[in-house]
Amino acid sequence: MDGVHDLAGKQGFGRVPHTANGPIGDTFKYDWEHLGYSLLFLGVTNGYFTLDEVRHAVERIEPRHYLTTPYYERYVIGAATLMVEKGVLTHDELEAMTGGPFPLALPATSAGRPARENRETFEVGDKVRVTDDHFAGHVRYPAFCRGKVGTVQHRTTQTWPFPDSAGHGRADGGSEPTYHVEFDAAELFGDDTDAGSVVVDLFEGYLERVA
Amino acid sequence: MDGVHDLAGKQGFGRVPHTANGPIGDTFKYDWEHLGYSLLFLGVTNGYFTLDEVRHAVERIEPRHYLTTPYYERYVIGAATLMVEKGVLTHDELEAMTGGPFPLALPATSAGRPARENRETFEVGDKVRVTDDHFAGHVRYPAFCRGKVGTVQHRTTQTWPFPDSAGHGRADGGSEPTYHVEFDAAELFGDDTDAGSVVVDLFEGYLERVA
Amino acid sequence: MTLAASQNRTGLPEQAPVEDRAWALKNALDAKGLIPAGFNEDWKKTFEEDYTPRRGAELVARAWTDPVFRDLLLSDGTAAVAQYGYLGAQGEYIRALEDTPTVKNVIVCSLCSCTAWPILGLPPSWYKGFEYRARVVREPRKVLAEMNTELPADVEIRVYDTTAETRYMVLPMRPAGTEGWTAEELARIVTKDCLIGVALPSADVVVEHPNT
Amino acid sequence: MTLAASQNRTGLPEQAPVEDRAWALKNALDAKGLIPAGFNEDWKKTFEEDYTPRRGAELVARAWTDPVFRDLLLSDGTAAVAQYGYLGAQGEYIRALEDTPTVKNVIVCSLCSCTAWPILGLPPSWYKGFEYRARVVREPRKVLAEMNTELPADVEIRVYDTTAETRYMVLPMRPAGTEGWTAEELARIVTKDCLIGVALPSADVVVEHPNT
Repeated sequence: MDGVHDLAGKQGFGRVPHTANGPIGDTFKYDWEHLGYSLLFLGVTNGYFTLDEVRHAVERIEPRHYLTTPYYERYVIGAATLMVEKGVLTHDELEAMTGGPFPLALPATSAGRPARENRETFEVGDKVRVTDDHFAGHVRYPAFCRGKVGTVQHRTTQTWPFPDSAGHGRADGGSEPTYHVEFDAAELFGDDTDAGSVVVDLFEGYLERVA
Repeated sequence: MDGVHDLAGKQGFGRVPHTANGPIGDTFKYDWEHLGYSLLFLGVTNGYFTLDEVRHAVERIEPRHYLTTPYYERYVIGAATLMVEKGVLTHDELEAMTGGPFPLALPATSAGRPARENRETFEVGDKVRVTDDHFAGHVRYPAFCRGKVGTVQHRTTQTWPFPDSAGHGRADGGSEPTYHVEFDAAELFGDDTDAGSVVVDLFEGYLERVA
Repeated sequence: MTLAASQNRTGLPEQAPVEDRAWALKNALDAKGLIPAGFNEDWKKTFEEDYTPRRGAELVARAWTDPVFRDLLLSDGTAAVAQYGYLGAQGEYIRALEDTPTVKNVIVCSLCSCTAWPILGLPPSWYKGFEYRARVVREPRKVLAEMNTELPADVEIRVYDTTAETRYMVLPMRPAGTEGWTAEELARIVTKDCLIGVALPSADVVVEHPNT
Repeated sequence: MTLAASQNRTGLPEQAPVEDRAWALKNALDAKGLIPAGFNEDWKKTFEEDYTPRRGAELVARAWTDPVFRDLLLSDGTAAVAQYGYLGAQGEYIRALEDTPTVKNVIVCSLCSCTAWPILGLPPSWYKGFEYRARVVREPRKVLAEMNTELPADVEIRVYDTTAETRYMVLPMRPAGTEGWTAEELARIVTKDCLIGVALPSADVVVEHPNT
């Protein structure tokens, strides 16, 4: 989905609030923060949902809600959304236990999709294009590389479930290697960039060969 | 600039809060709301800035601030930002008169640009491509049509200042007609759309001929 | 436990209430003698009283009943609107978009909120809202259906994104059941939403409020 | 006049305080007997105590002092990290990125916050922040300069966007002034920011806190 979470290349943000090697404090600032992670791992361990589904649930938080919600809180909302969607808890139970409103992410607007047919295997040095793909479900490529041409730098020796399927709890996505594809920054952002290149880690199903 | 204001095609938003022909109430809901418009016209009438600069100032409101600020308030912030940037008022004067903080839009990160050289004139029926353009300043095309091919439906009989110049208070932008360019929705969004076509009103400087 | 729509939010600046800020901006300019007498009040009156969709409705009704005017409205919207003296700020170059049995036109301004103010009135909140701006370009059929405007599958939707200085109005199809109506009667069923393109005129839907 | 970072905001839902919501989620699951004893506490301990950038620093120092290990780290990061037993959740497939006199590597996760947790520690707030995620892919030189890391103009910046399951670590260049140092001494100048790529190791900057 083309959601507001896909922030790369967006302009208008101010300075990064950090100085190199400046203090960052403890891992968790508040006592509840670890729950954002430990409860999503509970869901994965108990087999309620996949980590890809968690990513998708967080992306489905209403755009303004997403952008004004601190990081760990987004994962609490994502985990809660999936616990309710999977029937582990009801929203009423959750709000009763909270003693107040507990708004969840918005419902998915896509059922996901299976693995792409007719994928190709690429080698280091191959030129590849990211498919000119538009899909309302979960994907794991940033929009800035859609339709762009880059060069394969690395093919992983392991494979992982295809996110567009796994992110919707589907089992028909199979498993794919990913490719570290290097794009000239100019291919992505013309002359409005000071990067040399950007390397994106892309599932095989997102790529096609450039002759 | 690729700002969060460029919302078209973004997914994850909920229902439009309106039913066809449902009540919308009065033009202004609060007594101050007309100031969002009437004060920006004051700035234009008094020659402090152009309407394009107002648009750019509103786009420069920090992304989270922009997305959580009601409509007329964004124009109050935009007008105030320009009044300060142009030296009509100081930020201190404004906050003293307010009796509290009055955050403005973030500073521009671009000085704008002159009119594009080597523009062409197009006729109705011509195929045109929106330039694969990346620019940190004010532009007036939505990113969804960047690099896309469409057909000219209409060329305006009037011309207007080039926004990429006028939006930065520059006088070297000249004046151009605009073209109503029709894009097949599939050209823009693949099969993830239920539109037939989308027509965008594009300055000549954003277009190039497709052979 | 406190409850608020807005607590625990990050990235948002502290600011005084908007009414304090808005009036302070006006008063600071006033204190320097920069605002001509009545300037803001005149604009307010123009927005509230002059710029209304009743004007657009009048143009549509005329086009429905006068083929010569209809041709002019479609070929040179600006000239047609000028005949009525209805050109003005944010409505200086007009193009009317003709609905047909197979094409439905819908208007949006995805980048901000541009609208043909003088003939449609100022845009309503929902039109300026992020849901409409984000979604209608990509899934207009679904958006219109959610607003109770269901279009037949064989009607193609053409979305006009108002990204420059042209200002659009939709010329909808005259609905059944209005045979023999006068232009004045017809104008009463052309709503602001019909002029934007998200509603279809109906003999049964009559405008009650000047802003609709 | 009231002042708040958050007043007069639109589009945000009402919600109970986050600590109430977070604990309610845990307690509701607990009430159904769905949480094994110590499950959350064990993760918390892992995050706070086991996953630290001191591990990544140890790998870098070893690579600086052991050419064979360096080759392994660069050719098969996963195998190199496995030798230390440092693979783990969100760090199961590792690639080390070699800085050179003309290439500086920088890591980001623009879509969420993916990071090689077991060897870099959990990502800091700024890394997960929207400013970094939005900007570093497009203007890394400016972003690094704003963070006080100025790079020579002839050094090209290569940004790695962590969009799948590979987890990266930067192998920076060993700085001048560290000749003859032991691996233990070297590890003390490799900070979390060096491993992310936004800082350069320096003989003068020694780590004080286990999370940096």
